[in-house]
Amino acid sequence: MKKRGRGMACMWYPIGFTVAANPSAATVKVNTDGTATLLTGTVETGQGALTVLGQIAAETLGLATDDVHVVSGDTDVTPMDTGAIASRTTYVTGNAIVRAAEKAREILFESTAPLLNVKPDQLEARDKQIQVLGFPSKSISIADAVQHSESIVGNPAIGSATYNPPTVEMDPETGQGKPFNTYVYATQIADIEVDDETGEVEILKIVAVHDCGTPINPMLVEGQIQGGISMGVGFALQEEILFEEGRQINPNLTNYIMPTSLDMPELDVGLVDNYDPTGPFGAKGAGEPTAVPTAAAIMNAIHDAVGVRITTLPATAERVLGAIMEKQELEQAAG
Amino acid sequence: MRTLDYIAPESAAAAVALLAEHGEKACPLAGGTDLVVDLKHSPGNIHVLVDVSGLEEFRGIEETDEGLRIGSMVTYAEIMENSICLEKVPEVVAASHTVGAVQTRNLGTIGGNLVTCVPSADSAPALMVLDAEVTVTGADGERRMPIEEFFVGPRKTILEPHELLVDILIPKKNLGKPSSFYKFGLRKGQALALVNVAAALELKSGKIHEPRIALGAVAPTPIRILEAEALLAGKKPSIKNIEEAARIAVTESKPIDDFRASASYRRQLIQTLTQRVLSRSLEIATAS
Amino acid sequence: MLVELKVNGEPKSADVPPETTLLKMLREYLNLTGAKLGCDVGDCGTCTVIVNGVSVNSCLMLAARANGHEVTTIEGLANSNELHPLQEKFEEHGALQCGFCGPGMLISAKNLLDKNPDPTVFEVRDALSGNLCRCTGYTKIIEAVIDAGRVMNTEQANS
Amino acid sequence: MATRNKDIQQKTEELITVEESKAPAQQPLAIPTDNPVAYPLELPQGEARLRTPAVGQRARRPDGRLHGLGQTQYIDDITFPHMLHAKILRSKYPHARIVSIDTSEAEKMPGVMATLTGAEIPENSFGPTYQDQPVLAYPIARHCGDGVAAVAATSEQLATEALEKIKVEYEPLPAVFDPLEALEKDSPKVHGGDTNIYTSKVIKKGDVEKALKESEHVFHRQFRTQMVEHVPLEPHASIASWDGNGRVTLWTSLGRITLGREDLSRTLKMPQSKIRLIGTVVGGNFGGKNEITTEPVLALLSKKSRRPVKLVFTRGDEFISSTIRHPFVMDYTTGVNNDGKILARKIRLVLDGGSYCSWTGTTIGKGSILAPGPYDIENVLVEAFAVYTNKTTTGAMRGFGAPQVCFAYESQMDDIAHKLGLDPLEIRLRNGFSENSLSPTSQTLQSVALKESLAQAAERFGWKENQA
Repeated sequence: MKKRGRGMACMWYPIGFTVAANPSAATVKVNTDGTATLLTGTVETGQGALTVLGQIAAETLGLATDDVHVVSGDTDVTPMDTGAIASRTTYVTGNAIVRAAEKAREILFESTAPLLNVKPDQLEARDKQIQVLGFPSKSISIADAVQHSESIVGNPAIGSATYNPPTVEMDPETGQGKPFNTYVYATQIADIEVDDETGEVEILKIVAVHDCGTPINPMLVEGQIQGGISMGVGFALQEEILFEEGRQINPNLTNYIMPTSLDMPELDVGLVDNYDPTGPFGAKGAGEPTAVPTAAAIMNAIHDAVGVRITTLPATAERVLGAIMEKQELEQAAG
Repeated sequence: MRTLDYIAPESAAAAVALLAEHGEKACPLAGGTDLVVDLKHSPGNIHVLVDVSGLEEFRGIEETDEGLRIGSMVTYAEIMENSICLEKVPEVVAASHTVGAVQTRNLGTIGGNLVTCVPSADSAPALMVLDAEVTVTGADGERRMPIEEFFVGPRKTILEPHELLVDILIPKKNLGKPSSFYKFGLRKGQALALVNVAAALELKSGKIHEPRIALGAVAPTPIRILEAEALLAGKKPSIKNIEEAARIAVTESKPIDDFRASASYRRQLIQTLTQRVLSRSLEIATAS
Repeated sequence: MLVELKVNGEPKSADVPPETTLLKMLREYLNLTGAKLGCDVGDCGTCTVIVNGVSVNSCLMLAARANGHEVTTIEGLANSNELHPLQEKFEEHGALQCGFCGPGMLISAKNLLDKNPDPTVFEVRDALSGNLCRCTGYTKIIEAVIDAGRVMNTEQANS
Repeated sequence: MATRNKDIQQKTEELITVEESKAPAQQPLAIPTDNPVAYPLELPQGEARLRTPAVGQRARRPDGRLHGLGQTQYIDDITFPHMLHAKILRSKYPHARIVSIDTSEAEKMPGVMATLTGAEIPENSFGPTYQDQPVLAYPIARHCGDGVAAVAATSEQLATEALEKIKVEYEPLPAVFDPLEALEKDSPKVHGGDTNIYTSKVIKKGDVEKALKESEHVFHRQFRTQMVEHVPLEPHASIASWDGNGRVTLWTSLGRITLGREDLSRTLKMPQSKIRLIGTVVGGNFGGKNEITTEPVLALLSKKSRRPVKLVFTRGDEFISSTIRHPFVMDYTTGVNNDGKILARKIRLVLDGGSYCSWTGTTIGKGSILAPGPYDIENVLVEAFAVYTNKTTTGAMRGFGAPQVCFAYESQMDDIAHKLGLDPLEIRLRNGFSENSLSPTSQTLQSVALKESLAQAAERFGWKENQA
């Protein structure tokens, strides 16, 4: 018979390396037509990082996403970056980009302030214009500003900067310290059915609500969450590399069972409204944490459905049925 | 992949002649979804592929006076889309649907699946409970036999190296016979069967008539559970009977113990799923 | 042996060893690298192409078997003026992340919509179950396929 | 111009003919003779990319268009004239001393252009924390995924056949596979010495033993997790090519090229200025492509053969020789009061580190710090150990230990709620972090949104409405 169950799990997750330095550098160049080029040493590994980094550069310069071209992944061309790891790209590389773009922007402020008869700190870059704070009708287009700065003033709008999250060494005896600069939080809830005669678990739905600070691009954050959950589902129910005397016995996609489209449930994804003042425009990160609470939520739902606690992953149908039968035997023994 | 010769003969007779000529070195190629994988990864002495997938003699689905004939080179996708199959042998369609994924079903053929003869061949149990027969052609002419006799051992059929499977015939009296198929795999998409189970039966005056139970992936070949069928035949359906039949299915099976599942778990599945397909077949029989 | 195909509407041929798979022929002899090699045994679906109207894993099909057939690869979905509705919708939904499963996924989706332009979510899941994706959880892919089906229906109704 | 191109093409073809006569098994070189692919050039990519402010927009990713057109170039889509294909022979045993390697038979095969063994690598070690991993194992192989020798040949098939001709004499050594057995005193030692523990971590706050004694309920359970593979759809791939200035360029699926260049500089003993890494679009990473794998091997094979050399992992290589997720054995003891308030959590983690350290440092760090869960707990003790075993190397994978400990701490939270008759949501809200909570390392936490995520998830799910 099929038994319905629901389970929740929450989690916290840090951004960047544990104490260790993990800097990023960035260079932003604003072109004379008001477009810009961003150089980053990170690599696009599918998350949409380059799109997000372009959005961060654009935002700092008051440009639209499409105005910024992102150049990445060439050690001859692009600056140092610790890389696409540890959910650090939006936060660490993003912070470096904000700082680099601010330097380029500062050049524009300084060059154009005299034209607008204000001081540089009275200016902002917005809607593709350099404009006076509180008086936006007094403005100059970014294209004109760059043109002026480069051709008249002789100061091209280029900025380079680095960022490394500040941490505090952990005490070797007690581990006390500040290993990360910031963390994200999340909750996932699973709605499942367990067939109590075969042990098969069917996931009907997973609700996932994640905090990533400001979502720079909500569509891409959703994609990270949905993908992370599929990894969590595999971790929970199916996936395991098996060994015999140190040799893998299922090193192929026939026998290493990862979720197909038929194995994934409906997903309902939400984002918490949050802002981290230490991140670029309040952003933190979204890559890894999405895969963290899924298995726990599913195990709690199994417990809710059939009253057994799975203590070893993955919760294959065989393992779940074994636990159900063990429980029945204990109950019978207890009379 | 090793060096191969590829020949696409014009007729079944030409294919048989080629196979006879090359002997053990030759192998017929159907959908290739299993064979090409084997050729890539395992050493062997096959060097000539005789492509029989396009041969007219092995194609087509049609209802004849004898029953429903399915050509051996009919793909799973073709079975799933065929209106006669959908109406007359829905559980063969259901079993076809559980094979691999769309791409596999578009290439893979029902005959190829039977000839490869892995214990977990998904279509076999669904065909066996309908008393399907197979026709074989070879250098010595044609012969026909019940499908059970076709399977000899794991990856071994009755076929001589020069022989080919022509078609599968489901007898007329069993078209539309209440039946049920269930495949249990480790996931929903592209699953390999831990257990395949099928049942078919009729109700006559409230008693079970001509019950059939077949299982796949639980023994060296797909098997019928004759003792359980005998137990049910002529009996009124009851939970007790069904449970007993399933118990016999467990005893008659010889499931393996491997990394996919333990033998004892497979036995539990056999018990549960045999009961389920029998109950489901009874429901259909009662409703019709 | 000489294998002649009609690929994306154009006649193509190559002299290939008989053991050459269709995937190898497309990638190495015809320079069509859209279809990918992900597992080489028909599990992952990154090599999916359409042969004579049905989708197949081109890593499991010998090129010789496709001789004389029509083959559609990912390179044949768009034309010089517009994207296929699936390509448009995959892009709009951000359906692909690393993109490696994309060519196969889009071909499987096309194979579905060509036969069933108004699929249910389950039908889409079933149609894509031979295409593994590790990035997306399939969610946005499924949304994009259903959305593209709608566009194709509207286009058909308007034409 | 057209004539010039034609000349070049003809010359290239002549070269190929020469090569083919030497090496009959070579693949015909792909020379584009036509442009069969049609696609639009100037279609816009949607309004969201054009709007300001840029942040918060559901902007389309420009690579999405190329993915959909099949135009994204992954490593395996790139070819160069005269490019060779490499394959790597892997250890026959999970733990063995390599007595000798004889590549001479392989080298005699027509079309085999270079071979390589560990002894030929200038600095045969790498790793992000400890440089304990050889590029090619020599003289000890520590798991079956260890490369032992490599071959570059004119085709993949030929390279694979050449591997079979390499004779390796092994002296099998005792091996250990279970992390708890590896902790035992008399277990075989994967890297010699007197212990398999290669890194450990302690997080200590308050007085756990005292608080556990004072708790009204104490819960204990052991949890275990399994080895998991990243399964990027694109297997690891690289191409290496040298130019006449002695510079080597690597096209690589590596997700961190700056540090990758440092690793290459170290293993090849070459200045970084002579090394260029180009990271193409990576077809899935998830942590598994954050470490060099075959790049130094390809650089050296390319140097020896003076040709570009490509290597794409088979799916099998991907499983056995790339890194995978650490299995954890986790003992959780938690003391709570009748009202569900957690007073103390004592945790012991044993990480199955596989054969080499790789990213275990980060995994044990994050795993330990996160292990108590996102809860206000005054008394915490986490002791974590990573041990070597003769299995696949465990490294970075999405979450660095967090999915493992979350499975344990959240399972136990529900055990506690169940026993005390509390709603799972309620016990989490009662103990969960708030703004300015102190973490297990006594860090003041900011921008904490745990309870907001709990509340919103419960609402979306209908948690309260659907009480059983």
